[in-house]
Amino acid sequence: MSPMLFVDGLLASGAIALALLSLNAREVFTSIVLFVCLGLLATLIWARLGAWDVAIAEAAIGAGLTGALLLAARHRLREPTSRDDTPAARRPHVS
Amino acid sequence: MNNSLFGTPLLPLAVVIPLIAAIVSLLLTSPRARSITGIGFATLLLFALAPWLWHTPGADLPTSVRYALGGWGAPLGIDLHLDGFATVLLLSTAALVLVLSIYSAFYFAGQSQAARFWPLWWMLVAGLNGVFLAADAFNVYVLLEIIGLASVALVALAGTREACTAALRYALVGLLGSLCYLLGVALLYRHYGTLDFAQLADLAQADPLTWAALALVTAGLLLKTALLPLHFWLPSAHANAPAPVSAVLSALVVKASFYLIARYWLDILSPAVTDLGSMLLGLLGAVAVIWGCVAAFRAHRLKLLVAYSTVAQLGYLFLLFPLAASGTDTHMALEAVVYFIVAHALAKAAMFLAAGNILRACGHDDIARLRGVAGQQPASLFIFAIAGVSLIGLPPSGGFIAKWLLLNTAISSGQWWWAVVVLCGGLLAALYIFKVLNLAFVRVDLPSGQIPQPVSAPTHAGMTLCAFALAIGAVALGFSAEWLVTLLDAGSSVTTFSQGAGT
Amino acid sequence: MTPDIIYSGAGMVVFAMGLYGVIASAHILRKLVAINIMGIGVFMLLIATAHHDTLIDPVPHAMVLTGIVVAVAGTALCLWLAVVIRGLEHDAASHPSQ
Amino acid sequence: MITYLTVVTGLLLSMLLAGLWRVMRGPTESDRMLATQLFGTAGVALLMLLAVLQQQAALLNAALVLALLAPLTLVAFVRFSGESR
Amino acid sequence: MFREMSPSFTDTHASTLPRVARVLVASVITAGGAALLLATLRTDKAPPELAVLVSEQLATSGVENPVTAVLLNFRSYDTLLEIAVLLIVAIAMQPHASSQPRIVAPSTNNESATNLVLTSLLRWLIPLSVLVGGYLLWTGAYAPGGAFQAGAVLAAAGVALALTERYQFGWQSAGAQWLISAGLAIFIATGIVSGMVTGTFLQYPVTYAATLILVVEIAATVSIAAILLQLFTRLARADVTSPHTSGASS
Repeated sequence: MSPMLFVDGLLASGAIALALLSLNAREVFTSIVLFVCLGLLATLIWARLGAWDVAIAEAAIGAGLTGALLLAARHRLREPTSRDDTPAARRPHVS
Repeated sequence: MNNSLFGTPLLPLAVVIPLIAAIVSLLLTSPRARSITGIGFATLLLFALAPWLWHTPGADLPTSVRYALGGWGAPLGIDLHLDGFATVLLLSTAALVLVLSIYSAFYFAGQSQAARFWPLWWMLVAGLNGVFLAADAFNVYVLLEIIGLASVALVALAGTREACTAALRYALVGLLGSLCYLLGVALLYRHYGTLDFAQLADLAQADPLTWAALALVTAGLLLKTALLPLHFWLPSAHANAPAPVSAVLSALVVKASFYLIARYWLDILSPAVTDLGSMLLGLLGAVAVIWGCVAAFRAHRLKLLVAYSTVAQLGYLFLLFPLAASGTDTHMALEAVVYFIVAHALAKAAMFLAAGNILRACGHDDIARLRGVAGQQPASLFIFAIAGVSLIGLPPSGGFIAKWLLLNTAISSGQWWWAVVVLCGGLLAALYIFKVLNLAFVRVDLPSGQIPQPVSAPTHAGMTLCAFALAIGAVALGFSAEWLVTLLDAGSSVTTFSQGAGT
Repeated sequence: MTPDIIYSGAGMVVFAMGLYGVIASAHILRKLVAINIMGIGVFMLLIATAHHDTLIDPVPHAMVLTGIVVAVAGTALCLWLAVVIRGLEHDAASHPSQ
Repeated sequence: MITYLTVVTGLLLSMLLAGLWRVMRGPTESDRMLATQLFGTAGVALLMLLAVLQQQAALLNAALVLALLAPLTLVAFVRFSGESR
Repeated sequence: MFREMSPSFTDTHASTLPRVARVLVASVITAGGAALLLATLRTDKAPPELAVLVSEQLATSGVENPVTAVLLNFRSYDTLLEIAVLLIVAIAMQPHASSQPRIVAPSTNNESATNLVLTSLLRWLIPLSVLVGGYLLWTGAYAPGGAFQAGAVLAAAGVALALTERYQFGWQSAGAQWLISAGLAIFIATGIVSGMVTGTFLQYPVTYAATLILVVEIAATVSIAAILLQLFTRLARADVTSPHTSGASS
C-alpha cells in the first residue's frame, strides 16, 4: 500500500525533522514550541501504529501539560524578581 | 507459582510496608507522631523480614523463591524473586533504615523539612527493596525512577543553593540513565518478547542486538552507580544532602544499581558478556579506586572527602566482573563483593553520620578549620576513626574481611594485578583518613577565653549513638563473616535466574 | 519497508539526537526538552515493536503509558528545582550579607 | 475509498509540516505559537481520518482530547508571555 | 566534558562545550547509533507470544480493553509504583505554608486580570474537559482511555482554571493531602484486601475484578489529576503560599 507508506515516511521524517529543529532552535521558546509540535506529531504516530490509548495520553500530557509546564517554568526563570510575590511584579496580559 | 513456600506470602511486604509508611507519614500532621511512626515502621520492616534473619541458613530455605504478583505468573504478570544475594541486601537495608530512621527523628526534630522528609524517605526505601526483589526488566525501570526522584527530592531538602544545584544535576543524570536503561529494555523486549528475568536468562544469546541492549542497560545503570568517568554528579549530591540522606545514598542507593548490573552481567544476559567487557569494567573500577582516593585526599570539605571515598569504594565492587569472568571463582568473587557491599554500607553510613554531627556542631565542615576538633567532638571523631578502620581494611573489621576475600579471589583466579589495586586502595584510603584524624587530634593552644567555634546546633546524644552503632556494626561484621556468607549461600549464587528458569 | 522498520529506525535516530542535545546544550529547559525527545524516541521504538501484522501487543503500550507519566513527573521535578535555584540565586544577589 | 482517504491524509500531513516554516521563521513568539495551533487543528483532522482508515471509532476520543487540550498551551502562552508584545 | 552537565539558566544558544568536545560527542553518538540501528534492523522481532497470552487471559481480567487489563491487572504492580513516582514528585514540590484550610479558594490577588477572550474560552473548555475526563474514565474498561488519560484531561481542566488567576490552590491543606495520596492508598488497600481473599497480593477475585479495577481507576484518576495540577500550579505559582517561602528552603 504505497500511499500509506508515503504517510509513514512523512510522519517519521517529520518527527526526525522536528526533533532536529527543536534541538537546534536559536531561542529556548522556539525549542519549546517545536517540542510541543513534536508531541502532536507523536500523537499521530501512536494513532497510526494502533496505540490508541497512548495517543490519547500523549495528546493530553505530551502536547498539553508538558508544554504548559515548560512555558510556566520559562516564565519564572526569566522574570527579574523570582520570589517576591508582589503584584507589581506580575506582568499585564496580552489584550 | 509456589507462593506457599516458607515465608513467601510476606514477600511483597518488603515493598508494601514502606509504601504504607510513606502514605501514613504524609497524612500525619504532628511532627512527633511522624517520627515515632517512622521508627515504628522501620522496626516493623525489620521484623517482617526476620524469618530470613533467624533462619538456619541452607536448611529448608529454597535456593530461590518466586512470588507471582497478581497471581498471573512470569511472562504475563510480574514476579518477585528472592535469593541469597537479595536476602543479604534486603536485610542490610532494613537494619540500616532502622538506625537511620532513629537518627533522622533527632536530626529533623523541629524542622519544617520533616514533613517532606518522612514520606520521601519511605518511598526511597520502597524503591530499594523493590529493586532487590525485582524479576522484571520494566518493573526495574519504574523502581529506578522511584529511587532516583526520591533521592533527588531528599538531596534538595537541604535547601541550600549548592544542594539544589547538585540535586538538579543528579535529577538530569538520573533521567538520562533511566532512558538509556529503558531503551535497552525495549531492545530486549523486541528481541526476546519477554520482560521476565528468568525467561531472558533462558533465551539470551550472544548476538549484536543483545550486546547493544546490554551496553545500553549497563550505561544507564553505570550512570546511576557513578563508576569513574560517570561519577561527576556524585560528590556534590552526596556531600550537600542532609546527613541521613547522604548516608543512605552512599550506603544503599548506588548499590541498588550496582546490584542490577551484577544481575545483568553475571546472570540474565551472561551469554552475551565478553571477557573484554568484564576487563573494561574492572579496569574502570581500578582507576576509580585510585582516582577516588586521590580526590578524597585533596577534598577541602569533610563531607566531600567522604563522598569521594564512596567513588573509590564503588571501584572495588567492579572488580567483581573480571574476577567472576574466570569462571571457576564466580561464587567466591560474589561472596567477596557482597561482603564488601555490606561492610562499606555500614562504615560509610557511620562516617556520613559522624561528619554530619561535626558539621552540625561546628557549623561548617571545612577540613582546614577542623584543627583540634577532637577536643570538642571526641565521640564523632572516634566514630569517624572506627569507620575509617573498616574503610581502610584494617583488622578486625568488616572491611578487612571483605578485602581479604577479594585478595584471595584475585590470587586464586590468577589475576594478581587486581590484588595490587586492592592493596594500593587500602593504602591511599589510610592516607586521607589519617589526614583528617591527624588534623583533628592536634592539640590547639587557643588564647584563653576564646571559644573556637560557635556551636550552631546541639547534637543530640541519640544521633551520636546511632552513628556509633553503625560503626560498631562495621567492625563487628569482621567477627561474623560465617553468618553472612552462609546467608548468601542460601541462594547458592547469583545465577539463580538461569538455574531456576523454565517456569 | 514496513512501518515497523520505519518507525523503529526513526525512534532510534530521535533518541540519539536527544542524547546529543542533553550533553551539548547548556540551558536547563533545552536539556529537559532534549530528555523528553529521547523519551519520544524510546516510546517510538516500543510502539513500533508492538505493531505486528496480525495483532497489536498491548504490553509495550502499557509500558509507554507508564513512561509518559514518569517522564512528565521527572520533568516537573527538574523544572521545579531550576525555579527554586533561580529564586535562591536571586535572594543571594539581593541580600549579599546572608 | 481507502486509497482516497490515505492520499488525503498524506496531503494534510504535508501541509501540516509546511506549517513548520512559520514556527521556524517567527518572527514574533505569537507567530510561532499560532503555528502550533495549526498543528493542533490539522492533528485533529488527521486523527479523525486515521479513525476512519483503521475503522477504530475510539480514535475519535483522541481527536476529542487533542481538540480540547491543544488550546491549553496557547492559553499558557498568553498567560506567561506578557512581554512579547 | 561531563562537568558541563551542570545546567545554566541563561539562554546562550552556543553550548558551553568546546567545539572539539561537541564533535567528539556527536561522532561517538553517531557511531553508536548507527551500530544500534544496524543491529536492530538486521534482527527479527520476537513473535508476539505475550500479546497472544494477553488476549487469552483478557476474559478473566475484568475489562475488555487489553491495555487497561495490562495496566490494572496483569502488570498492576508497575502501575502502583508509577502512581508512587507521581506522589514522590508531588511531595517534593509541596509548599510548607501552614495556613491553607481549603484546596481551592478565590484568588486573593485582586490584580488578577480579567481577559475577556480567555475567560470566555475557558468557560467552555473547563466543563467540557471535566466531561471528557469522566467519559474517558468510564470508557477505559472497554475502549481506549482509562485512569491516566482521564486524570490528565481533568488536570488540564484544572490548569485552565488556574490560568484564569481567579482561584488559588492550597496544596498543604489536609484535603489536598488526602486527594493526592488517595490513589496509592486505595490501590494498596485493594491489593491487600483482595490478597487476603485470594492469597496473593494484587490478585483480584475474577468475579469482582471489574468492580475492583473501577474503584482503583477512579481513585487513581483523582490522584493523578490532583498531582498533575499541583505540579503545574506550583510551577506557575498559582497556589497559596506566603511570600518568601517558595522553594525547598525552610
